[in-house]
Amino acid sequence: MKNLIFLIPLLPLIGFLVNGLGRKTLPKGVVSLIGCGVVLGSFLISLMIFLQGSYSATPFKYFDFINVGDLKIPFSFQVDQLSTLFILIITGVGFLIHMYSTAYMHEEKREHYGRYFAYLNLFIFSMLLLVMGGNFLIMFIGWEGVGLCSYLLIGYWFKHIDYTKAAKKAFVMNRIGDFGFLLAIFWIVQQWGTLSFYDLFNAETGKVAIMSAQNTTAVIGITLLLFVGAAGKSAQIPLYTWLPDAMAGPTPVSALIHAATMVTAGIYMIARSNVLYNLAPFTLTIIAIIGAATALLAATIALKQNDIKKVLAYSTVSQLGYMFLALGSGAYVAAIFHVMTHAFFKALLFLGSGSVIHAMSGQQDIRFMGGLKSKLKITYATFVIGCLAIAGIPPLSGFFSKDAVLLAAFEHNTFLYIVALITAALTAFYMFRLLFITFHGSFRGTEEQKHHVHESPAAMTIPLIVLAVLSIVGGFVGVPEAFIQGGEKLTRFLQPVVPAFAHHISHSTEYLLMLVTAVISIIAIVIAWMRYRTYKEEKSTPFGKVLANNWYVDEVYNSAIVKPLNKFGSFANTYFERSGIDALVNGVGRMVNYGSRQLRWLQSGQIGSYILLMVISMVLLFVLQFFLRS
Amino acid sequence: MGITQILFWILAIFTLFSALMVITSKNPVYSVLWLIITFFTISGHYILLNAQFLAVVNIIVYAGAIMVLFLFVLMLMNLAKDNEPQKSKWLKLAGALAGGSLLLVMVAALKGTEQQMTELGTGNIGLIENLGQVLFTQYVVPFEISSILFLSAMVGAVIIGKKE
Amino acid sequence: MIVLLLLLLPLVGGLVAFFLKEGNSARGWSLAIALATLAVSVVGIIGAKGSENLFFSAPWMGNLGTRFSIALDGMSQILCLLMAVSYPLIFLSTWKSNYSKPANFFGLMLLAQAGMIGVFIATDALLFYFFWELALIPVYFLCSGWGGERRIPVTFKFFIYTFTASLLMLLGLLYLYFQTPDRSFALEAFYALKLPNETQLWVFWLLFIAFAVKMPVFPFHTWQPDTYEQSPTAVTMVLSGLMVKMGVYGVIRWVLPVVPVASYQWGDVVMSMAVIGIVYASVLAMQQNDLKRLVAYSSIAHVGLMAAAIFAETKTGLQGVLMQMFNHGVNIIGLWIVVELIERQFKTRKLSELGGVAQKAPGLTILLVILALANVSLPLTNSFVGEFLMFNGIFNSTATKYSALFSAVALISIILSAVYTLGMIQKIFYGPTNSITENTHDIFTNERVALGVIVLLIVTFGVYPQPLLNLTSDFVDVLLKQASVANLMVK
Amino acid sequence: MNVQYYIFLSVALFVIGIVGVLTRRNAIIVFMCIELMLNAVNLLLVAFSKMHHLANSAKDITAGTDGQLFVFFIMVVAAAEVSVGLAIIVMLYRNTQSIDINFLNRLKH
Amino acid sequence: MNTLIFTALSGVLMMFSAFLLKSKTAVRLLAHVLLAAIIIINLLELRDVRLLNINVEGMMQFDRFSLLFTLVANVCTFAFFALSSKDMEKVGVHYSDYFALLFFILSGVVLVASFTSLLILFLGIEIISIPLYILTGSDKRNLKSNEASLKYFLMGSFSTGLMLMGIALVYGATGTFNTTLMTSGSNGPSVLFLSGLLMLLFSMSFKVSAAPFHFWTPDVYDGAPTVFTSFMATIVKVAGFIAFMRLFSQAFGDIRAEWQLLVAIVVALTLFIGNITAVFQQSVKRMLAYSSISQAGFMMLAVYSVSADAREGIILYAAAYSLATIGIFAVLIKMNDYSFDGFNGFAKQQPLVAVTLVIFLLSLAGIPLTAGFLSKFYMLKATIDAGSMSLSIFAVLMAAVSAYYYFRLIQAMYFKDGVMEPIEISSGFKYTLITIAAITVLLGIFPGLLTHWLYF
Repeated sequence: MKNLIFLIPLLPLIGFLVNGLGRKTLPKGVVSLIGCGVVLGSFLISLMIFLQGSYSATPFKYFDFINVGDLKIPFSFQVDQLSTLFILIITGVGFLIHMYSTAYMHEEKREHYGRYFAYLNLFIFSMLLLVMGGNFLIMFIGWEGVGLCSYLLIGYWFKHIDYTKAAKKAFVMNRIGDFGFLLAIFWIVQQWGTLSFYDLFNAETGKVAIMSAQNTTAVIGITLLLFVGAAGKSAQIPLYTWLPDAMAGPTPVSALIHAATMVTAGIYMIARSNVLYNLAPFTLTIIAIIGAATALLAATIALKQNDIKKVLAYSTVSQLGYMFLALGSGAYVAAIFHVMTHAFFKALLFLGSGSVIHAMSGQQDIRFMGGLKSKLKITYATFVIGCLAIAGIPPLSGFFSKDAVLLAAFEHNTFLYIVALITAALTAFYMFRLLFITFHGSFRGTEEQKHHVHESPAAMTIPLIVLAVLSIVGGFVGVPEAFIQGGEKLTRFLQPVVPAFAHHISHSTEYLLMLVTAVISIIAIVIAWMRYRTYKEEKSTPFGKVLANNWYVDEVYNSAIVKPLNKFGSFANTYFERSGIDALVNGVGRMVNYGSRQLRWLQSGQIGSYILLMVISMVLLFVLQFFLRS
Repeated sequence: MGITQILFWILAIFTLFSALMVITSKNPVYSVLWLIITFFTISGHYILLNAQFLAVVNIIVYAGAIMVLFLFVLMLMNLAKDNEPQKSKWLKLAGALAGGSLLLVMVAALKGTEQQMTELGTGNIGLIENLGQVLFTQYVVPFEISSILFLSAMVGAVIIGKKE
Repeated sequence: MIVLLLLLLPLVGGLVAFFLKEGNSARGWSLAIALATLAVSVVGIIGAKGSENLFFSAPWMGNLGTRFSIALDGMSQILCLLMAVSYPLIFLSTWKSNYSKPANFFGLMLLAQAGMIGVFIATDALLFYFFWELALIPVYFLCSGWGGERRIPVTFKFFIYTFTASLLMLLGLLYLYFQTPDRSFALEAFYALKLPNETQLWVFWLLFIAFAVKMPVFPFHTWQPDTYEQSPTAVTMVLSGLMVKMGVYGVIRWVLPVVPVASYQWGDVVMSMAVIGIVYASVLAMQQNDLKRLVAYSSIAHVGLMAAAIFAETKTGLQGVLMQMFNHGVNIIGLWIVVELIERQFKTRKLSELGGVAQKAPGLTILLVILALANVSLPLTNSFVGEFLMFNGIFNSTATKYSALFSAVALISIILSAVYTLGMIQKIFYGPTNSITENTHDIFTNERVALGVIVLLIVTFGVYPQPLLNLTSDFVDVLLKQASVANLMVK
Repeated sequence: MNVQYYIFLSVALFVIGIVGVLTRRNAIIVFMCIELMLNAVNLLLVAFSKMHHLANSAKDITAGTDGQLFVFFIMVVAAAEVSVGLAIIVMLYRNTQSIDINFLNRLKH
Repeated sequence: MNTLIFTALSGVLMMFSAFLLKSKTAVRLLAHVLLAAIIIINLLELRDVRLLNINVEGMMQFDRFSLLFTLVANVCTFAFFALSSKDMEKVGVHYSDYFALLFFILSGVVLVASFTSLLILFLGIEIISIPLYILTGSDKRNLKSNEASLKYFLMGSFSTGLMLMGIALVYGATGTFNTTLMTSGSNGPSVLFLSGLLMLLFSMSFKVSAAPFHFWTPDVYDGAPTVFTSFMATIVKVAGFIAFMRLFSQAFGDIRAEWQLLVAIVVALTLFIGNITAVFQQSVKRMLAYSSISQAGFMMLAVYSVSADAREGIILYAAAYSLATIGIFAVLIKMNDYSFDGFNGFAKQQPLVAVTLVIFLLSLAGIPLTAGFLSKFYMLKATIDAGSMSLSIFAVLMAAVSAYYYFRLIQAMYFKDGVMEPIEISSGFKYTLITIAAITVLLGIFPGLLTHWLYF
């Protein structure tokens, strides 16, 4: 068992090493075989574990990672229901995307192809570390690891300097989050002397679990700092701006990292430490607010985007906001549920868009697409499913997860619920806007694009289909009790790790809420249908302009943080360093030189003056000796 | 106020006066002459302190030999004129002031010695035989050593003086 | 005996090297000596645990109360290991760069090594001072003999600066010597001292200044970037990778345990200096266009962290420092190797003039990226462990009231370091090639080997740091017991 | 009579010598002033020797002799010095036709 | 005593050697032989083997300290002969007489190193000074030499006047010239005694060129023929210090508190003026003159803190400083251009000599592993022991300044590239230099080699 678990992250690591070292020599076929094979392998293993249902609350310790004094941090994995779920998502979706990539990236030069898959495997490895880690430090290792991989993959086409800039931005933003995460870790060490989830959170002996005091400074501080980390990783206000830029990477990467898996790490982390968060209602409130705000903001921005991937990116941010709203409302399961469904349909949408871009030979601007539904049948069909799912149309997966979130929000705070509801409407609207502009109407691309347009190869369509199916059925694991006896399978599944959300409203209200959601979404879709059935140039309103430039947030950051920092830096470099400190140091030397030049005049060469000086000093010394000394 | 005391005062006044003349008189030759007079008065003091031998030696060596040597040199350079270049009076003033203050300080310091001061005695240790006794018994080593001094001075004079 | 051998090998080897006529023989000889030293030190650390081999003591200098006594304890071991590992790497990586008068060059290099090893193993104050200067002089000659065009004034400033400081240190040691009951310079005698607090308060600075300049801590750092910029890269490696450690070592060995109360009292001052320095240096690093200066400033930032962690006086912190001394040495040497490569190929260090190297030299790129990741202390690289421990030590320090503040401010550096390090990579390697970089060739075998070894070390100790930590664990316990006097008194 | 007078007298002479050294430019005169200083010292020594003789003649009949002998040695040395000094001055005069010490400023700073 | 006699006799011998020996080589050889003999005799005397005994009536005391110092002085002189005696020929025609004078000076050195009577001190100092006046002026055609000699003479005899005044006052206070018998009265030292002490302090400071009585030094050292400057700046100067120490430890040791402040002031001034002024010099010769002042400041620390350490230290210092300075001067004499730039590219032309020069300079700068460091170290040790941390800190800072100008020369030799016209250097010269350098390093590691003679 122990070694089997160890195999899960080990396989992708091997894949990384093999592909990385052999990227020049191995033929593409082998590379893709290894790249996909290892992921499939770990998927199967995790599936086996899942089916056996053999979880262990206590972590498996492999070796002492850090063992200094009373700070003992083993290198340990913890595979319980929560992590298993994530492992399945990561390896499963990951495998599909690997497979997709083999076709999507086939034009790449051999060594770059190898490099790509190496990175991808490395990412899977780090992500698995993140979710399997038995303590905060191992989690942090994976945490930074995925950050690194996203950096590498965003900057994969390093010839384009802008892409590498976007990559750098992503890494730095993540680093800001990690800043908080690390501080939280140190604080935890200070408070409880251990980082192991088990020692902290298990119900019987967990140092945190047995605490009763709520809202103590330490707890609030730690939870907030952890949330800073989560916000960085999961692109929440104020640290979300890197995610849209991250679309510079290849589309499968966006699908895997920036939609399905990495960005949900924050949710995982908070869910993982729910025991801690339950002690800090204050923090939860803040999380809820920020989540809702992010959801709304991103949704508004998504309304006016014309880059197909940008739209999806912002919708991702918005959906992540949803998840945090759920967390903030204390509905951890709902959040995880939404992570899962979102992983399906957002991956689907991204891959779909990838297929479109592939067909349009690199064109990403939807204004130059249109009328593709006849040409790309499968893509179109799956894309529609994805849109319906994300719009929350019953009975697709999105409906159930989103509903769970809204329900929690409603019970937690009505205002937040309304915000979420508006967001839902906006989501439905911009998604279908995207759909109609892209696939309906008439073709607006260039001629040779027109000829070139074709359905993608099987390697790309199969994942689409699989994901489409998942997007449809994925929601059934969380069908609420209200519908069928013995629903809420997910909740029960996660029970040992994540407490269920205590509903205290009648089923009737629950039905009502669902109805409202569904109706609103449908209305939004209809509006979109009327507006974008046939493409016409959007007239730009000033407000629209603001949205199109995503509220000028980047500009604000730039002039509020980056510029001043550089100003200060260049000032320090040119003035403070040179003519400040260094001048002081050199000043001493200059002083000596100056003194030397002055003292030389004593040496006038005149015997008279010499003797005069001697006599004077004699007099002075006499006076000192006889009249000044006590 | 015994006779010695009166003589002392007279001699002292003479000494100081002539010494001052040494440093003030424009013409170098005059200064030499004044210096000789000073030496004579000092010899007078020696006699008062009945150090007769030293008195004689002083006159022979200093007034006789050394000063004559000085005189010769001066004549040889025929500097016997009044228009010898003078230091700027500021420098002179400064020198005088420095010296004066030194005098002031030393006197001020030394007059504190009054209480433990003893009277001068008489006695004939100044006579040549007594001095000779000690000189050639206890002080024979320094005496010999001074011969080294003379040798080196001689060699030096030769090195410097001899024309090449 | 082994410890003596460790000292004599480079010393004798260096002296011999002066008499080797032509370049390659000098190169080969010094590389051989370096490898031999490596072998000896490995034996000394693994082979001879606690045996008599690790101590040597003999009388010298008659009645001065000093003995020629040297010893290898945990800290010395890890530092000697660093010395021994670095030198072969340095020689290997600079194999292709041909220096005028190679015999003198390599002779001086080895002498410097001897001096530094001496510093790390001396357990007698006067002996320590001897080696301290002995290490300085060869480096001075190396810098101003083989450096850039502004080398003479720059190196001279460096020399005078450090020399002055070290003289003050000498006075401090001398003063302590007079406080010892039996007038001795022995380390134990110093540790046995129980000085009155007010004395400690000023003696502390006499000692500390020298080390502060060497490290360098914030206000005393201005000599460093210029010197690094001007000296030949091989020497820069010695300066930044190894010589810097002399300062850190000095504080741990000769300040913290000797004047504990003062170290406790001044802890806040020093830590704030260090912490300010960390942020300051990082911000300046972001501004640099010259590759060498950039690395120099980043090094200042890293060392500042060590200084802060020392005065946190926690076990984790100190173990982190000791480990980080090793890691930082290895990593920064790696960085300098890359700088050397770039400078030799493109004849420029200006970031603005470079770009697109990655397309031409993927091997170099990958290696540098790994080094850079170590420089931003990414997990699973060696420096992550060290810095994690140090930050943790600072945060959980009981020696200062402002531990949380200090660690938070210091932690900003992980953001800034990401900014400038990735910026550097981006400017050098990414984007399109230009006239300078278009016909780049990838790295040669010797450099590949050197960097490969370094990367291996980085990853190994990043994944499994425990060996290094075990090496110094006992030492730190002893040290803390010695310094713990401070913790009894209230601030 | 009191030795104090002699102390003051010789100190006065000594200082006069110093002042002479300070105020004159002619090397020979300066040298003469130095001789004056030496004589002041001699005078003082003799005075002291008498004083000590009176103080100690009881136990040692030759007490105080050493002072006078010292004077003797001073004269010896002075003579030697004069011979050398004048030689130097003459040499300088040969080369520069002047013995004005104000012109001795080739060496400075 | 034996040493003294033989030194004086060999002086006389050299005087007449001019008539006996025609060739200068023979004269030089004779000088070397005589000096060697003196050294041997000195050694014997140090090991208490006396060829003849003379009753000095307690006016001198040939203890280990004095004898060891005499030995050091003689050995240094030997090094000086070996390196520079050939260059004396250039100075003037009276080759043998120079040697004679040097020997006379040496006998003077013996006197001041072993006096117990102020009379001997006085005679010794005069025996040292008068020949020096002459040697300074020995380059008769050279106006600078003349000027230096007259300056030295006038100011020297002025300081002699001061010293005599001091002696007289001290005599007045104590009634004796014997330094060992001097005891300040029951109720503290009398004013007479103190003012005498001050006068002596001034004049001795003058002899060792300590500020503010140092003014003659740069001019005289600069003007004198370089050969003799080398001798003056080393052996004579340290002899002055031995005299200084002897006087103040024997006669005034028990009232240290009275004068330590003044000495401290003098030390500080000397260090300050010497070092700071040296920084700006452009001529190496003049720089060395100032450096000799600054080194004097350090040696004064021994006077400040009269103690066993100080005695060991001053001996070591004498050796270290003299050897190093003699070595540098010996090379300087060979140079045609005394300015710093004159040394540009020296290392390329004379690598071996350059290395020895570096060692000497490091020793002067007080870098470890050279005798210079240890001697400075002893001084600081003694000072801190005497309880003046501040003074030692000041001294140390000044030492750092001194490194500045010493290293300027190193830079010129090694790092500045210029074309200097070749200078001829015999292999014998080289080997002597190397030997001296070796001794410098050896003493830097095992000072016991020298200091233990004080005790066993």
